[in-house]
Amino acid sequence: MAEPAARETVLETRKLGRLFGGLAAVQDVSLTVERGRVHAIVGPNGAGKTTLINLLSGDLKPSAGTVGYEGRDITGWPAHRVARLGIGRSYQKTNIFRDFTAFENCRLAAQARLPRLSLLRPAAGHRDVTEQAAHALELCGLAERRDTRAASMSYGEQRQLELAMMLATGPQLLLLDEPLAGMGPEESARVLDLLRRLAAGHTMVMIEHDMDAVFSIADEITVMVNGSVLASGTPAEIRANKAVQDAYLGEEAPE
Amino acid sequence: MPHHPRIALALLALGAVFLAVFPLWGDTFYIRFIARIMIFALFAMSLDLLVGYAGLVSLGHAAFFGLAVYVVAGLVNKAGVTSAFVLLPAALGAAAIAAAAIGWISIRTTGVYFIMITLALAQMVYYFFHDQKEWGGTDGMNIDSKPTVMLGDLKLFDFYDRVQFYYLALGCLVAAFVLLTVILRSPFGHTLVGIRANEGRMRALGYDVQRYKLIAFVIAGTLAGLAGFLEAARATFATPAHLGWHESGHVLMIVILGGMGTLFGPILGAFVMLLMEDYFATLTERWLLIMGVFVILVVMLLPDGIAGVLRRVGRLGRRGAGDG
Amino acid sequence: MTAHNRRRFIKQAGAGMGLAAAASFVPTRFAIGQKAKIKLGLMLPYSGTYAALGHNITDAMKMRINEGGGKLGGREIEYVQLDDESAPPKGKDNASRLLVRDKCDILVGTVHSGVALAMAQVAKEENKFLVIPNAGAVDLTRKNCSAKLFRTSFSNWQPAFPCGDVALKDGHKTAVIMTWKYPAGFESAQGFKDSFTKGGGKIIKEILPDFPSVEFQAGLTEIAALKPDCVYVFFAGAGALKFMKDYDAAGLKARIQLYGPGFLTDGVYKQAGSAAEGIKTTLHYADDIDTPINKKFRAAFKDQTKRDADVYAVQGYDTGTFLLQGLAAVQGDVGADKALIKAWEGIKIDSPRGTFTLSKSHEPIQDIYLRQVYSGDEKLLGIAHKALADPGTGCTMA
Amino acid sequence: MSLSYFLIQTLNGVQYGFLLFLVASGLTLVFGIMGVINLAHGAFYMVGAYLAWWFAEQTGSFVLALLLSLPVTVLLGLATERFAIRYLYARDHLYQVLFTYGLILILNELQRLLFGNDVHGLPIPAPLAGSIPLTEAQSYPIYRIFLSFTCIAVAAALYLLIQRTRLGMVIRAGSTHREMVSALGFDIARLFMVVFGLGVALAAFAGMIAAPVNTVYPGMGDHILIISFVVVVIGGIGSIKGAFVGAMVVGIADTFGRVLLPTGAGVVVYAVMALVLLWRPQGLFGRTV
Repeated sequence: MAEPAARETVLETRKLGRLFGGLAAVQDVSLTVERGRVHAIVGPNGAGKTTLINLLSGDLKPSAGTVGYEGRDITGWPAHRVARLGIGRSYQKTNIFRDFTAFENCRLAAQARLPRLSLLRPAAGHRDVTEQAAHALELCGLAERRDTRAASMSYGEQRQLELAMMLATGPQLLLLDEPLAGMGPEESARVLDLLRRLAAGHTMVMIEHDMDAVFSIADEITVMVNGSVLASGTPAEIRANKAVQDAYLGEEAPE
Repeated sequence: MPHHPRIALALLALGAVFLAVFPLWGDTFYIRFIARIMIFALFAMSLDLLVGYAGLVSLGHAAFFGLAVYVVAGLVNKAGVTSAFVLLPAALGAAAIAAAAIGWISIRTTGVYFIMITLALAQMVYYFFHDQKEWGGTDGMNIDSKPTVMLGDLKLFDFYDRVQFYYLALGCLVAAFVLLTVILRSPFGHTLVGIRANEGRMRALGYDVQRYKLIAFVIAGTLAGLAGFLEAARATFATPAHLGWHESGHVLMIVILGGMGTLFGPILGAFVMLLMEDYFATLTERWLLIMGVFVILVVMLLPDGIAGVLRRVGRLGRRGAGDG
Repeated sequence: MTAHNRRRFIKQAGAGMGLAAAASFVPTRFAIGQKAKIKLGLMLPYSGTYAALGHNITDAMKMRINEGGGKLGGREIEYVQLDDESAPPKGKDNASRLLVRDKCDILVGTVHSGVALAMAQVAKEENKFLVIPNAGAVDLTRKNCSAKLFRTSFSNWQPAFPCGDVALKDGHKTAVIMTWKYPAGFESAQGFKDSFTKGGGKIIKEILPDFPSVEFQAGLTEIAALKPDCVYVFFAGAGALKFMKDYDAAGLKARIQLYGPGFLTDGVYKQAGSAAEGIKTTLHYADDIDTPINKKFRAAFKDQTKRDADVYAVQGYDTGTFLLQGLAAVQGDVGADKALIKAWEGIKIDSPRGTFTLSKSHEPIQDIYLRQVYSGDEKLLGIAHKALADPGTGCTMA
Repeated sequence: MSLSYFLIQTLNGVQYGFLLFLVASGLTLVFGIMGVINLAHGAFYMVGAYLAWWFAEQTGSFVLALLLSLPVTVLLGLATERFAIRYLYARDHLYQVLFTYGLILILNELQRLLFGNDVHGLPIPAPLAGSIPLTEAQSYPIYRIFLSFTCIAVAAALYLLIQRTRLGMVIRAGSTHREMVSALGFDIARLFMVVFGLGVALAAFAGMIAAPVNTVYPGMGDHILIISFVVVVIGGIGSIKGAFVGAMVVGIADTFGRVLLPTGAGVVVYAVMALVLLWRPQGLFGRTV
C-alpha cells in the first residue's frame, strides 16, 4: 500500500450530531479521514454508526456540526449532490434494483455521471457509460453474471453487485456500511480481497463488525459508543486502548 | 424500459393497419368517434409515463388536458386567433407551464400525498374556469372556429375535414408513442424506472430525483396538452368538466385497464373503455352501475390490465411452442 | 334503435380488427319520401341530476303527439332516444350521433344549457332543425340564434324580468341579489335587475356563492347586515330547498321578502314546509292555472305517468304541439326548410300555460305568472307580465 | 366591517369548519392508520344522509333514524373492508383509488335506484328547532349550534380514544409499526376492519346529523369529498389534530373568501392549500414524507 508522501485531509466532520425526537443518535463526532486511507468505524449495535454514514452521505441532515469534503463545507447537502462530488456509498441492507440485470444496475449507476440529461439517445448507445458499468462488474467479479436478473443472484453476489454499483459511479471516497455482513467465509474472503484492491485507489470509510477483517485492512479505526466517539487511532493504538477494552469487551461478537 | 411483448406488437400493428384504412369505409360519425378514442389514447399514454414509469400517481392529469382546450377556446373566441401555428404552441406552452407549477409543488411529496395534492391543485384550476363568467362558466362554450393552417393563401390542412383530422389524430398518437418509447429507452427513461423502484438509492447514486420527476411531469402534462388541443379542434367545445377530477379518474382507469407501464396498454385501454361505455349507455340508463362494477372487477382481478393478460397469453403460447 | 346500431358497430369494429369481412358495413339509409318514417332524435337526460326533467319532457311530448294521432304530417314517427347524461363534453358527439349516424330529421333537446349550446352548433353545422324543450341559456336565442333553432320553453331572463316589477309594486326600493355563480344565475339576475333598476329600484349587492355549493351562511349574514327591502335569489333543486330553510332559520324570512323565479320553489316547496311560506316567484307556468286545457293536461299526465305534471312536462307537451302543427303545415316534408320555418315562425300554441306565439328570435312570447306559497300550497296570484318576449339582443338570423 | 358582523362571519366559518372536521376526520383516520385512500368517503357521507332521511320518514323520529342508520353504515364499512379493501393493502395506492372510484359510481347509482332523483329535506327535531336572535336582523339556528357541539364531542371522543385507550394505543402503534403490533399478538386484520368501519361511520354520521340543515340530494358526496381532501392535505394526512386545524382553516378561509373576494371565492381555499404546502409539503401536522 503506497502511503502518500504528505497526509491530506479528504473528509472532516466537526462536532457532528443528529437528534431523533430528542434522542441523540450521533453526538459531537469529529473525524478526520485522510486521502488513500481506510478508516474503519466500529462499535456495538445502536452506536450510531449507520446514522453517521447517513450524515456523511447526505441521506440525513445533521442537527449540529459540520461536514467538510475536499476543503468544501457540504453540511446539509442533499444526497445526490454529495454523490456527485465523488462520494459513493453502499448499504448494509442490500439496496439494488431487483428487476434489472446486473449490468443494467451498473449502467444505471454509471449514467448518473452523465454531464447532461439525455432523453433521446438510447441508454445502450452511451459507450463510455456501458464501458464503465462493464468495468465495475468485472472488478467485482461479476462479469459472467452480467445478464442475470439481480433478484435471482445469490446473496453474496448481490452484495458484490451493491459494491459494483457504487464503483460504477466512479467515486473517490467510498462509504461502506458493513460490506461483509451476512456472508459466508468464502464470499467474505473474496470481498475482503476486493476491498484491498480498491483501497489502492480510493479513500474508504467503512463500518464493519468483523474485527479480523477490520484489523487486517484498516489504517485508522474509530470506536463509537452511544453515538459518541470513544477512541480513534491506528489499529495498534486501538488494540492497546484501555477504555476500548473496558467498553467493548464481550460485545465484540457481531450481531 | 418498455419491453413490448410480441403479441402486443402484433396486435398494435394490426390495429394500426385497421386504423389507417378505417376511413376508407367507416361512416363519418365513427370517423369522428374513433378520432376521439385516439385522442384519449394519447391522453392516457401521457399519464402512463407518470403512473407506469415514474411511479407518480397523479389524480389531476385532466387539468392539463382541459387547460389546453380552454387556451384554444380563449384565443379563438376572445382574440380571434385561429392559426394552428399560434394555437398549438400556446396550448402546449400553457399545459407545460401549468405542469411545471403544479409539478413543482406536488413532487415534494410522494405516495398518497402526491395523489391528494395533484387532485386538489387540479381542482383549483377547475374552479378557476368554473367561475369565469366570460368563459361560459359551468355551461362551457362553443369554440367559434376550428384551427386553420394557412401558408399565405394556401390551405395546408383542413381541420373541418373529418378524414384529414382523423389522420392527424392518428399521426399524433403514433408520434407520441414513438417519442415516449425513445425517451423510455434513453438514460432518462431508465432513471425514471429506477426512481420508481428505489428513490433513495437513486439519490445515493447521484441522481437529482426531483429534477427527473419534474421533467417527467412536464413532458406528460405537455402531451396531455396536445391531446387537449386535438380535442378542442375536434369537438370545438370547452367545458369545466374537461378538467374535473372525474375526468382524471376516468383517464387513470383507462391506463389501468390497458395495463400501466406498457405505453401500448393505454391505447388498448382507451379503445376498450370508450367503446364499452358507449355500448353500456345504450343498454340501460343505469349504465354507470355497470361501469362501477366493471371498474372494481378490473381492480380486483386484472391489476395488470389487458397488457397483463396479453403477456400471460404470450408466455403460455411460447411455453406451448417450446413443449411441442 | 340506437342500441342495435351500436352493437352492430362494435361487432363490425371487432371484425375489422381481425381483418374479417369488413365490407358488409353499410350505413343505414332512408329513402326520403312521404311514406318513410320521420326520425325524431330525443337527446335528453335520462340519468343523473336532471333525469326527472328528461323523463317528464319526453313523456309529455309523446303523450301530446299521441293525442294528435301519433303521426307528424301524416308520417309515422321513429323515436331515437339518447341519454345525454347532462355531460357537456359528450354533447357534440351525442348530437352528431343522432344527426349524422342515425340521420334524424329533427333533433329535440335538452335540459342542460351547456349541452344545448353544443347541440345548437352541431345542428347548425349539419343544417338540421333543433327544438329546445328546456335549456334556458339566453345565448341560444340571442347570439347563437339561427333559422332552424326553436325554443319552446323560456330564456333564463324571461321569468326573472317581471319579478323586478313585482318587487317594485310591493313597495320595495332596495334589493340584494343572491345566485349561484353560474350562467343561469347571472342571466336570471340580469332579468330582475333590468326591470327593478329601470323602475327606480336599487341593487345594493350581488352575492354569488359558487355552484353547486350549498353553504349559504356567509351570504345570509351579509344580507342581514345590509338590510335590503327585498332579496331576489336564483337557486334550484337541492340548493333551493336548503336556501329557503337557511333563510328562514336565519330569521330573515319574516323581515325581508324573498323573490325568485319559479324554479326556486318548483318541486321543493312542500319539502321546505313553513320555510317556503310567503315566498313570491314568477314563472311561465303555475300548477293551478284555471283553464280547461291545463286541467285536462294535468289529469292526463297523471293518468299516464302516475306523476304530477310540472313546468317541464308542460314544455314537453308544448314541444309535441309544436311538432304536430309545424309538420302538418308541410305535410310531413322536413326537407321543405323554408315552408317549415315559416310555419313555425307563425305558430300559435294553445298550451296549459296559456296561448303563446314565437318571437323573431324563435322564443315564446308568453305570459309570466306570479305565484306565492301560502298555507303549504303554491297559489297563482295573477299575471305578472302579459305576453313577454325575450329581447333577443344580438340575434341575427342568417 | 362592523365588529358584530365580523364575529358572526367568524362564527359561520367556525361552524362550517366543525362540519368539515367531522367528515375529514374519518378520511384522515383511515389513511393514517391503514394507509388507505378512500375516494368513496363522500359517497358514504351521502349514504348516511339518505339512510337518516329514509328512516326518519319511516319512523317519524330523527333520533330513531340516527340509531337505526348508524349500525347499517358501520356494517357497510366493515363489509367493504372485509370483502375488498383487505385485498388491496399490499398493492399500490393507485388500486385503492380506483377501487373506491368504482365504489362511488355504484353507490351513486344505487342511491338513485333505491331513493330516486328527488331532493329531500329533513325537518329539524322539535327541541332543536328555532333560532336565537343575534342582531336585530339575524338569528342563529339552534340546530347549527347543536351541530357544533356534536362535532366537538366527536373530536373529544376521538382524541380520548386514540390517546387514552388500549385500542388507541394499538391504533397509534399500528399506524407506525405494523409489524410490531402483529408481533405483540394483536390481530391487525381485525383492527383494520374496525378502523375502516369507524371511518365510514364518521362520514355517514356527518351526513346524518347535517341532513336537517343540508338537505339530501343525489351526488351530495362529491362536493364534500374534494373539500375534505383539502382539509386533510392542509392538516397533514393521518393526523386527527391536523384535520381539526385544517377544517378550521378551510371553514374560515372559505367564509371570508366569499365575503372579501366574492369573484374568486372558489379558488381561495385551494390557494390557501397551495401556500401551506409550499411551506410544509407534509401539511401542518403531518409526519415528514
